[in-house]
Amino acid sequence: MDEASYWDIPGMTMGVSGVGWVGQSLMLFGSEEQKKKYIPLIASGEPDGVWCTAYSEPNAGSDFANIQTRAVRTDSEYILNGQKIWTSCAHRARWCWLAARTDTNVAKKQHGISLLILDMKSPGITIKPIENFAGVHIFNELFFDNVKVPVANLVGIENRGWYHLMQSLAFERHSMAPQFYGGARRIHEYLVKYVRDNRYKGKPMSEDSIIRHKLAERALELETLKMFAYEITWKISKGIIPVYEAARNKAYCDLVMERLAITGTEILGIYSQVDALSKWARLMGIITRMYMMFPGNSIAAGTDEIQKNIVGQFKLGLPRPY
Amino acid sequence: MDEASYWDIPGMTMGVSGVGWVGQSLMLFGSEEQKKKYIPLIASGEPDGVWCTAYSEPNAGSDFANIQTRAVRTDSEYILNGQKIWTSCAHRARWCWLAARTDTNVAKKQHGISLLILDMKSPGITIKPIENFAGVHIFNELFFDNVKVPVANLVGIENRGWYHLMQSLAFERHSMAPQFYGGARRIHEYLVKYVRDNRYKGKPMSEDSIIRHKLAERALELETLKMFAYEITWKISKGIIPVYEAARNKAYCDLVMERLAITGTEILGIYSQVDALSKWARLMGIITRMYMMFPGNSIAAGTDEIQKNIVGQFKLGLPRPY
Amino acid sequence: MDFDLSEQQKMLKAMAGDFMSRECSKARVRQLEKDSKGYDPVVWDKMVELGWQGLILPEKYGGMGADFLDLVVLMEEMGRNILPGPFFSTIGECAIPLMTFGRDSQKADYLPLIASGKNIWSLAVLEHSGRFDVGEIACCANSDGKGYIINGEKWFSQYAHVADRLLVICCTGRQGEGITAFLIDAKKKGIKIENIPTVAGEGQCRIRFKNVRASSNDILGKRGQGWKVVDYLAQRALVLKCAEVCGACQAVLNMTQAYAKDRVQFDKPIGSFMSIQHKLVDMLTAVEGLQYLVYQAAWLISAGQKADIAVAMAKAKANEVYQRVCIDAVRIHGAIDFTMDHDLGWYFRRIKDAEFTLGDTDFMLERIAGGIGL
Amino acid sequence: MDFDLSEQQKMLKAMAGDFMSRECSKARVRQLEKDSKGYDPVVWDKMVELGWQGLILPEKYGGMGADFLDLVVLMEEMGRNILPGPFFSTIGECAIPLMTFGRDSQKADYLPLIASGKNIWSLAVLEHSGRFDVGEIACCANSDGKGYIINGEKWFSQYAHVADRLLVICCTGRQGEGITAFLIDAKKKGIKIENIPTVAGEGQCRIRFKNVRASSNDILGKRGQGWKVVDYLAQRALVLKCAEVCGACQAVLNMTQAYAKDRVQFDKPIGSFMSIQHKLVDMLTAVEGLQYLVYQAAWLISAGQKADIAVAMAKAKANEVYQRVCIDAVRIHGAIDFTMDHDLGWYFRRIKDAEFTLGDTDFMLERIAGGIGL
Repeated sequence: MDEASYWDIPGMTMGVSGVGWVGQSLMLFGSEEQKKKYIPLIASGEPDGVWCTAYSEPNAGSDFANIQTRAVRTDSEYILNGQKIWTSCAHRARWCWLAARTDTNVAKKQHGISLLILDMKSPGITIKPIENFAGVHIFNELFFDNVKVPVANLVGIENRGWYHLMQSLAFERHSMAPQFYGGARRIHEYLVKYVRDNRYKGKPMSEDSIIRHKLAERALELETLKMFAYEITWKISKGIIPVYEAARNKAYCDLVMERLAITGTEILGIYSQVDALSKWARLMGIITRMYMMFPGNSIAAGTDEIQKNIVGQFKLGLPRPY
Repeated sequence: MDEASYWDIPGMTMGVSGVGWVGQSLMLFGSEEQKKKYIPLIASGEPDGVWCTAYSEPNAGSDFANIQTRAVRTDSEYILNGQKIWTSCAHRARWCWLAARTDTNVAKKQHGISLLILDMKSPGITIKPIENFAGVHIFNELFFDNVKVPVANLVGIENRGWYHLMQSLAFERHSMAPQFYGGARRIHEYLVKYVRDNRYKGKPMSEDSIIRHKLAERALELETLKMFAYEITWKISKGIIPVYEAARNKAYCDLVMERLAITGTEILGIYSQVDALSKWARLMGIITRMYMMFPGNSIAAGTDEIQKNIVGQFKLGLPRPY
Repeated sequence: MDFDLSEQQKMLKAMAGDFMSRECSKARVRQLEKDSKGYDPVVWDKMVELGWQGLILPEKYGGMGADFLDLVVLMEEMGRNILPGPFFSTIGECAIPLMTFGRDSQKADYLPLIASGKNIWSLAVLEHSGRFDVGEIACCANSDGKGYIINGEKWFSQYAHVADRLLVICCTGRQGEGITAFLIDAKKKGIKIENIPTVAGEGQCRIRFKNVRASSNDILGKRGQGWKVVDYLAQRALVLKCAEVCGACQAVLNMTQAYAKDRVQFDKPIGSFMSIQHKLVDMLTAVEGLQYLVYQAAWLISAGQKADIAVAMAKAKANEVYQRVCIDAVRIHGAIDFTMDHDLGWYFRRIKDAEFTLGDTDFMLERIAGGIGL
Repeated sequence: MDFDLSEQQKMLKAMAGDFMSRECSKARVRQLEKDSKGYDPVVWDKMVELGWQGLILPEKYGGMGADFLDLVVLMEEMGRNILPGPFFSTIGECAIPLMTFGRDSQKADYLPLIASGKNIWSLAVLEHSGRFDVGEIACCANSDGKGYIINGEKWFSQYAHVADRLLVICCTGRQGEGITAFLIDAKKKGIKIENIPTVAGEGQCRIRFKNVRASSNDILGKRGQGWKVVDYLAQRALVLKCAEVCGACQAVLNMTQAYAKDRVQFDKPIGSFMSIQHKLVDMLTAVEGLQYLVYQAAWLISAGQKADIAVAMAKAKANEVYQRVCIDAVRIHGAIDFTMDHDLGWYFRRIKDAEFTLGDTDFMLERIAGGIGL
């Protein structure tokens, strides 16, 4: 993941669902048929192995258990109605990893949620693109109008989807630090090269001690992120189940990305606001794009507040703060 | 206040109770006798005009309404029992501005509190000094064992002390920004002089761009603090009652002091940890003392959290967050 | 210094707020971002009717003779609503130095056309490096006895593509030396202007000069004293830019505050979570601090006092606060903001343009350092 | 690199924790802060029984031949409990370079005395400026044919007042040049040692040398190569100092976490207020990050790999984290901490000593900048 992001393999940062968590989740709680059908496709890297993930809804963001999309079971299928939002890459995906409500008559809203595999070619799905404010299309709204999902596409146990989701989200979060680290390291290297190649006030920018220290601080943060990423990998390899580490890493990634994006724009100066696709864009527009994206990226997969609540409760043993 | 702190008039930062809020509060809700007796003493600057203020108790810090010190009324006096903590300057004060509980049978804990003037020469008062971790004695614990307070020393209305206290606290907070600003400005000027007078790597430290920028940033923060301080003064002079401004200023003061203290130690280097009274202390130990004191100072008169809650509720109209 | 606006300023502020919410909807701003002109001539003409282009110009040249502080109040409102267009470049960057350094004939020629909205101006100072520094000026004006011949490039000139006139900063000696300011007809032979696409689409341009002729009558101020002109205009234009940023920050704070009250998660408005509430309080403190620093700088300029350090402080603060407030606003909004359509994006996209206008934070900190005796 | 301790290291850690909580109560630390020696000879001797002074010394010199990583684990525990004394200066700053640069005769003379706890050492490198930089070395050792004569001053040498031997860094050429390391008997004629009172009372000293004689046998390593010795010892001593800081930070975090669970305000434990909880989470993230960077640097050194950048990163991080964690801890504790008696003060008072040991943050950032190709 680290290396793939460093080399910016297309789709790594967007369509990661399949490799990142669907495959791992299916291995853990998918049926034998599901494993046989989907895992080889994911591993192949074919278009038929591309997944999107649909959790968020307009009223279920951080308060994720509040999802309202309904899947009503008939004999052989679920009838799906409702709306999802912020679904990355839905316009490219063949399959969708979807959380829906299969029971409304429940004591706690965490109950009655199921995890379904949705064929994106099913009739009744409308995909509406959302452009972010840098003008880039990654996210989508999804509308379901009586979409049929075979019962065989239920993953795990009906109405117990919440617990499967928590595991799946953990896989998602575990993959985040190595991936961010790889991408950020490359951007950092570009910036180092940039300040060596560009001059200001008659000397290379790399001799300016303010710039030197900023880039040194960013390097230090990247190194810390690397250690966090490796720690999780190491723990998983030892059979230790990470509890709070992914949430910690997610919040730390946000910090690293914010600072790197800001330092990048400060180094590029006024060129940092030149359109990323313009012939005059510097460093291929990568800094401009990063700056426009980082605050939004930090919200994908849970806000900072949510991550810190997880760490506070599960690692520090503090009471729930909300 | 600004100028008095700048020139470090002895006692300004410790025994400010009298000038800072007792006088102003007495003018607003003291009896005629109280005004005649105490205000001239405060104005004179005599030792008999020195006040301390006793609000905090071991279980009533931020949750200030939780005070337990009891004042039971007899015909002509209150009998005082209980304990106060963090009382600045109690060992020097002639009078104490004290909050005590006069009624325990109340619906809300804000009710049943009264404001009393305590003669520090009364029998039954024990003062126990608290040394802070820089070894400086400013704070005290106070113990009351059947201390008698004449009923004439009640300030304002019995059991309605909470409302008087809120006003008094506002005066305290209003005086804070000008006072901190003055002191911090002087320290900043010392640091500017220090980096001009000291050399490192063969040139004056003042030519190091990292140091230049740090001191420029501190100057910018001080200027912002100055505007905040003047704004409150201006509002009061126009008859506008500040609502959230003092709380905002208090929180901002903390930030300014923290950064200035840190920058100061970074400039002094290893000398910043030399004992402030040692012959080798630089800048008269002022930076060392400031560094040892600032985190504790930031707690006096309400933690950052409390200040921000006040601003959030009274200025931004947000719901109470606790 | 007074901490309040005059009655007249309050009226101007209310009127401006009204006008902009009526004439300059976000849908319209969005169109303009993609528009080749980058501004709305109809709105521009309506502003003329309100007297805004001439607000601080002397009455004898068709202006209203108002105070610099009034213009600051107006810019703050423009920033609050985002009004794309050449107002800042025309008035802030060009009319102001014209008023001070222009000869009577220059003022008579140009100021009435500005006041009546007929002429748009653009300041051409930055070059390929994009850095605001006298040492970067390589665009040269060589004297050939009969006049000057200008050759070189200027970058990031705002609204040059729709400008009638340019204020061009050239060197008449070696690079960075003998700086002279020229008033040049933007349609002159040898001038080529191209749009530089930016994230906010604010009409930044590259201008190329190839053997463009100018006469000594076209010089603003004195030959070799051009950087004085730049320094003078920069101080005033920076205060106006800061006021614009200040308005923008207030708008961002207000919409985030409203959102935090409305948005419910875990059965509570998110504004009741302490960390969110405190973030909003930090935003408020930052924005109020910025506002006072901007007003202080404006007031010093208006009173004719030394203002360079106060201006540098206001700009350094504006750079920091604008970015911080926008980032935190996006975070508090959660994913909602993350679209072209949401208002927050308008403000976010303009951070870096404002930050690098007439000097970045390091430039300002250096100036402050000088000002405190370092 | 492994993210876990070996079984042996876990045992050492547990034993050290036990020992320190038994032998080194906070009341005792408080006495020692005011004690003229600044350490407890009884505890020092008990440490000898546990083999700590000789932990990483070779067995042939009376040591235990353990790995550098083991020493790192031990230092972390010492930092957690605060153990004032000359362990760091003796082992970290002096024994380590002796092991590497010492001739056999020097090792045979000095290492057994260190392992047995009989000799205390102090590094004398800083001078009046207090800056860790080769250019600051002005204390000179002039050769007169028969040997060397040392004149000059050294500042902030830890525990020099109780030391038997000094490792003195002198210049044998002009200031900052021809640096040579000497092993000097601390009781020698011409040496005057005074205590520098500090906020943590950690036995920092000023040493004055007046015509102190040394022979070429007293040189550690080669003449003129003394800064190599300093650089070598600095890398290792820095890792040990960072480990000590890391232990201290964990202790501060733990006591603050416990306090936030216990302390009730507004009828709730304060740890349930989101802003306090998140501050604690930030502290945790900072401390865990520090720990991994320290272990990485230790591991690289232990594996004989290039470690200078990793060490600089660990130290820069330690400086930042120690200060941040302590400040936030004080704030969360509220006024409670604000006393000489409270444990938090022990850690707070030591921040700046650690920060300026063998290079401040700017020094480390410069080294990192060099390491990333700037």
